[in-house]
Amino acid sequence: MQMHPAKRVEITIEAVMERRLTEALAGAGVTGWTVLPVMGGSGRSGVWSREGQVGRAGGMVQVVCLIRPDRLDGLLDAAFAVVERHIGVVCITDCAVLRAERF
Amino acid sequence: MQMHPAKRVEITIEAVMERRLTEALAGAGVTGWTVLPVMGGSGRSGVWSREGQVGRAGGMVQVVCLIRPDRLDGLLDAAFAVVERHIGVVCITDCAVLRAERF
Amino acid sequence: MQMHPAKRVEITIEAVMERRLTEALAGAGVTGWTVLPVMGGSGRSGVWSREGQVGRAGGMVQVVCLIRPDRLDGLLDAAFAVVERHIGVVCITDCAVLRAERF
Amino acid sequence: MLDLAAANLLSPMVLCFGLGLLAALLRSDLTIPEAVAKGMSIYLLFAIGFKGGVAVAENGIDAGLALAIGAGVLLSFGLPVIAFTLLQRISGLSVLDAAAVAAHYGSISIVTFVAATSVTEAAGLRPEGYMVAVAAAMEAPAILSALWLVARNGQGRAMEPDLLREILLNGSIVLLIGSFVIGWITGPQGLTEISAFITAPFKGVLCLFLLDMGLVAGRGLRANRQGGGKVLDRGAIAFALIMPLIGGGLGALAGAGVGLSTGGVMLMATLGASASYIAVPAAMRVALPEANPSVYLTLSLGVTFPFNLTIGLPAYLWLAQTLNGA
Amino acid sequence: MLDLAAANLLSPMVLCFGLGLLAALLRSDLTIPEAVAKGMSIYLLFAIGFKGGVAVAENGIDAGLALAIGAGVLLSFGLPVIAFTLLQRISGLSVLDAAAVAAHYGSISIVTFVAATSVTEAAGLRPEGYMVAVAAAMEAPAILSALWLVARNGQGRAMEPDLLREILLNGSIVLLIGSFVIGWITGPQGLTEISAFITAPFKGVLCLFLLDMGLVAGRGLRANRQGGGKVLDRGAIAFALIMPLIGGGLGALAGAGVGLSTGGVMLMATLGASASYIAVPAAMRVALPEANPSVYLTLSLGVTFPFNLTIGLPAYLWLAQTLNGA
Amino acid sequence: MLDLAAANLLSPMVLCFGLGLLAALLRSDLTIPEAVAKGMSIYLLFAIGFKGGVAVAENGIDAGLALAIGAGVLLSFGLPVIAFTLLQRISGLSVLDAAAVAAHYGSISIVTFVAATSVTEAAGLRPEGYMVAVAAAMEAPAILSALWLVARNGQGRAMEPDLLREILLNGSIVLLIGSFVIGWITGPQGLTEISAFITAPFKGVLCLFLLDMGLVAGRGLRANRQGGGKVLDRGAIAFALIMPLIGGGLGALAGAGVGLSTGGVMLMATLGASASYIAVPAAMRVALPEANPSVYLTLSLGVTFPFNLTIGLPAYLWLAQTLNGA
Ligand SMILES: Nc1ncnc2c1ncn2[C@@H]1O[C@H](COP(=O)(O)O)[C@@H](O)[C@H]1O
Ligand SMILES: Nc1ncnc2c1ncn2[C@@H]1O[C@H](COP(=O)(O)O)[C@@H](O)[C@H]1O
Ligand SMILES: Nc1ncnc2c1ncn2[C@@H]1O[C@H](COP(=O)(O)O)[C@@H](O)[C@H]1O
Ligand code: NA
Ligand code: NA
Ligand code: NA
Repeated sequence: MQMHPAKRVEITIEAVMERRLTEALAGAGVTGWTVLPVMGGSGRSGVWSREGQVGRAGGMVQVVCLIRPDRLDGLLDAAFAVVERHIGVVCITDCAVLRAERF
Repeated sequence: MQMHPAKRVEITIEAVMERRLTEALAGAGVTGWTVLPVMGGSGRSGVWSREGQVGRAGGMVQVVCLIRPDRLDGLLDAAFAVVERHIGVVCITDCAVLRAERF
Repeated sequence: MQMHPAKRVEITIEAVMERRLTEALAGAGVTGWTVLPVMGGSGRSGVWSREGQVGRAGGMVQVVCLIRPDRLDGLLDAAFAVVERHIGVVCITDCAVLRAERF
Repeated sequence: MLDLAAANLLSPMVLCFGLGLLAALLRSDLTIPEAVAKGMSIYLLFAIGFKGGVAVAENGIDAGLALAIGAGVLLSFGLPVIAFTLLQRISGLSVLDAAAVAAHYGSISIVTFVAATSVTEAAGLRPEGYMVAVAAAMEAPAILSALWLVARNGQGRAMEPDLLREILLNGSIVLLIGSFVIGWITGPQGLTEISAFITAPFKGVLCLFLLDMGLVAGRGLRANRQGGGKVLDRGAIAFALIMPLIGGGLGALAGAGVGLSTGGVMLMATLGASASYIAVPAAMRVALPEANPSVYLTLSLGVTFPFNLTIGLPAYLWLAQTLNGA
Repeated sequence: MLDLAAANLLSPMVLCFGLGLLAALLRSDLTIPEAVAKGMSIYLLFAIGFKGGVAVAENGIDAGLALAIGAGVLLSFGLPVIAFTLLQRISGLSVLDAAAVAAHYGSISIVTFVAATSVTEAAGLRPEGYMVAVAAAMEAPAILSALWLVARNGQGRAMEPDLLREILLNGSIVLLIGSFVIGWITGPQGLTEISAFITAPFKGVLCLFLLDMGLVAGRGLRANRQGGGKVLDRGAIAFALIMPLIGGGLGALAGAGVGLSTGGVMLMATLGASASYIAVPAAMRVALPEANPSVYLTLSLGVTFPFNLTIGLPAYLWLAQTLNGA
Repeated sequence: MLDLAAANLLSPMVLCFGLGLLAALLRSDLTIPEAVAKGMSIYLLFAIGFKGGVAVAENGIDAGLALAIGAGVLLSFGLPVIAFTLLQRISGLSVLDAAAVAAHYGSISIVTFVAATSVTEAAGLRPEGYMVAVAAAMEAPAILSALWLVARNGQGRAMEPDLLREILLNGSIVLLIGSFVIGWITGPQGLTEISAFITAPFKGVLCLFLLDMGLVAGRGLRANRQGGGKVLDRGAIAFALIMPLIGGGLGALAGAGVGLSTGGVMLMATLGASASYIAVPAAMRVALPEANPSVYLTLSLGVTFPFNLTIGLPAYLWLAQTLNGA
């Protein structure tokens, strides 16, 4: 099966920032992403969990983008502008995708 | 700790297709997978979110399979037959696993 | 944008073991992780799904840790001690992160 | 009829739907959690099925049941053909999209049915209890009909055998028929036991549920508008306003034809007029994945559902009263 | 007794369970969202605990409470030993699996208890309000007993200190005891304030909850069948039908022995007869991860729960009436 | 007043909150699913808004509404300035943290308001129905006030235009105002239709909701303690006990000043005294992400909310009765 190199960018961010992030992505020409729910986590700002919703207004989400390698920088610049002042993490992995015409 | 090379295949697909996909995987001899819920996303067919459940009957899910590298092709063939006509994306990453006897 | 090499460790484990796992991680000096909900899956112990909650008391979760490469072994040792007797899988991927000071 | 319509427009039910619609169009972050919405719909289906069964236990069963189911099934098979033909004439939809839309209009919307029950009760009517069985029977045939339309237009493919089982045993059909049978078996005594749960709070739950429907419909309309509005041409929108009147009219005639009471005729009209927005979309995603969900969901949920809820229901009631000379 | 059994089989409660079972076995996609099911179980625990507390506030407390709790704890410690011995004789289960199953049967199923309350009330009995405290007290001892059985059979390991706290403070125990105490403190006046919430809709919620139990049990049975059915031998299934009768008999004797009313004896029998399917499985996953969950869940939820709900409850009621000469 | 306080402390509402708190502090795994908690809060908002609207429909509207809203908005703008000044004096919080906390205390907690309604009703008072509109109007101004405080202290930044829309149209404001308007339109007749849903079970739902609040507050306190307890100094905690009295006092004066009834004054005091824990935290995460959420959530939810629920509410009732000479 024909595979195409791509990048998988996983951005863990507060739920209140989700719309702002995806709007920034769209603004940078990124049109594909998937949002996963997050149940809890831990980081420099402490431990939290969705059920004891204190510490993260409305919890966090994970936004996953698969993207052509040459478009990575644009995506990261756009994402970083939103994430910068906020808590959360960004993780980039090399991957391969099927159906390259979609990315 | 002893690590073994493997592949991580992440298939984002409509929830109505989940059973069909996992049955195809099982048919191809793949016995291990994990299904993650998806809250929303964007792609060529537009933006959707689980709460405004219009646009994706019942939403989407992510099926993650860890598999021995030599079994990847069988998995992709089986998955592709199901995914082909449907919306969604497939992402393959190199990874390492503990406890290789499980894969 | 400046990226830093890191490891992404994804541990799929029974929900009843989540607290034990994260306590072990914290004990090993790992302070950052994200917990994702899992809807269902399949493995050597059979197929299960969150809605037909038979077979997995309370279901499973996925704990994702991003970590500096040199700290991977400590993390895996700590995680393995908890996971060992239990069902579940551990998957390690090379990745890159922004804002290295967080890891 | 204008009185009816005005009273309906100012009922808590319709106002709640309107609130949801408005909130979504204003981009408020008001949302009802998916699990809660699903819980409410389970409650509504269970309650309406159970009460239908109890009504049958009380009044006994007659040939009307079989006739009404027969008429409903025929409607469900037939309406998609009318819908498809109409769409081919007045809209620019492709064959696949038109067939998918047609499937929705042949099938039924159970929430519209529930709202209609509530309207008949407010009007002092007592529709036949077995109308919930008719509703369940009308869900699936339209899907087969639409697939046949696709095949006839040269784009068919083998229908997956599993899909038919999935459609016939989809959750809402099973719950509706199951609770209908339970209500029938336990009868008025069973109702006494649980009526504080299924009767008293019913209308309030329906209001909250319609609030959610409004939110969902509003978000759908907004997404559609953002998409440049090009997905739907005027013809398609006209269809979504005309087709319920056709379906409602044929439903009313069928209901009167098989001798239903005025309440029953009104419900039959509603079944004919309403368009599915849960069962059929799911089936379409499996059977006709290339058909565009925005098209059929916007028409069914964004146009026809609000139309039926606000203007349609009083119109069907008036029609039923007129036909039955009541 | 046959009348009782027949009436019970045709109650909305049992029929709803049956509907769930059937839907799952037919592979319908009917599901109740996890959050809704958990919400309903919180509601049921809260309501039953609160009402138990109010009953104690009304009738005062006597030596019966301490005696009943003592008897319950003894049962919970003792039943696993009987269960384990029986399993070793009639089934091919390994030591670990047998011990894990034994833990379930020494502990209790709170839903079975709730259903039993509903049966006692229908029979016009007024069981002691403190039976909910007895139920809470019986959840945990069986787990310790089972771990001791494992240790005695040479497969023991140190019990994690945290596990004991987790078991004793698990959500359902805390909620049951907590609402019991709140009901006790606020008494009948507190009940007046919230009875429209916890009394009137109770039975209806129980019906929907049992629908979900049926779905879950049915899916478990199906998964088990798919797995080749080899997981469970006939001996194990026979155990799941015999053990509730043993536990129910001993429970009834213990209840009568400590002087409970007929309703109380019936509930005590139910506690003895029922098998845990939430608290104990979770504890087993932590303490005995090698034990196979399919085994204990299928027996407890797939066999014993339906048995108790349909045949067991009327039998225990009859037993209680016979023992108490009522 | 001591009687009032004692009765309040032993109400099911407060005891349920206490149970949740205790369960969380004991690290029980008792949790209420997020979706269910959100569902309950939607129910409470809908019910209270609707009933407020019906009350206005019954009693007509007068200048009081505009005056009360005006007074509320002024309070919401003004209280953050007092809170900020106080915090700067008695606590070691940074400017950003102090401003974020101040925003919470200028705004309101709708659950405290709901609990207060329940207390006024128990006291036989009938507060003005439009107090729910006042509550909604008081949510947002405090946020602007706090952002202005930040700017004045040299740490300001441009306020995102979208944020204002988000705040003004946040789900709870829209639902509260929306259901208020619906209740107003449909009036007593609408209430009759759905009162079995929104009136009868109201208090029971509030109890379960407060159980969840207790759980959440308790977990927050525990997390705070684990974090070494260093996040909050004594001054900050003293603030969280003094500020509600200041806000409550000013609220009561404002309420009496604009001529509200005793019940209305009590509710106005509660609005002044209570601190937001949903809308404002969300806005702060967007506008002042560097402010520490543990600080404002612990103070608002962990200290002020329990204080108001237990001691504050009876105190504000007493104050209202004293001021209005009732
Ligand atoms: N090293 C990490 N690995 C995975 N997730 C992390 C990590 N650090 C932070 N997170 C996630 O990001 C959230 C905020 O982290 P922080 O900004 O460090 O407080 C945490 O609650 C986690 O969900
Ligand atoms: N580039 C991408 N990265 C991540 N997820 C994607 C991407 N493209 C599509 N998806 C997911 O797949 C769904 C369907 O995409 P599509 O088939 O392009 O409409 C979207 O709603 C997303 O959840
Ligand atoms: N190869 C795999 N790929 C992804 N997830 C797996 C795999 N094997 C097991 N799992 C997950 O781990 C759970 C327990 O697996 P097991 O221990 O094999 O029974 C499964 O239910 C899956 O959620
Ligand atoms: Na129709
Ligand atoms: Na037992
Ligand atoms: Na305030």
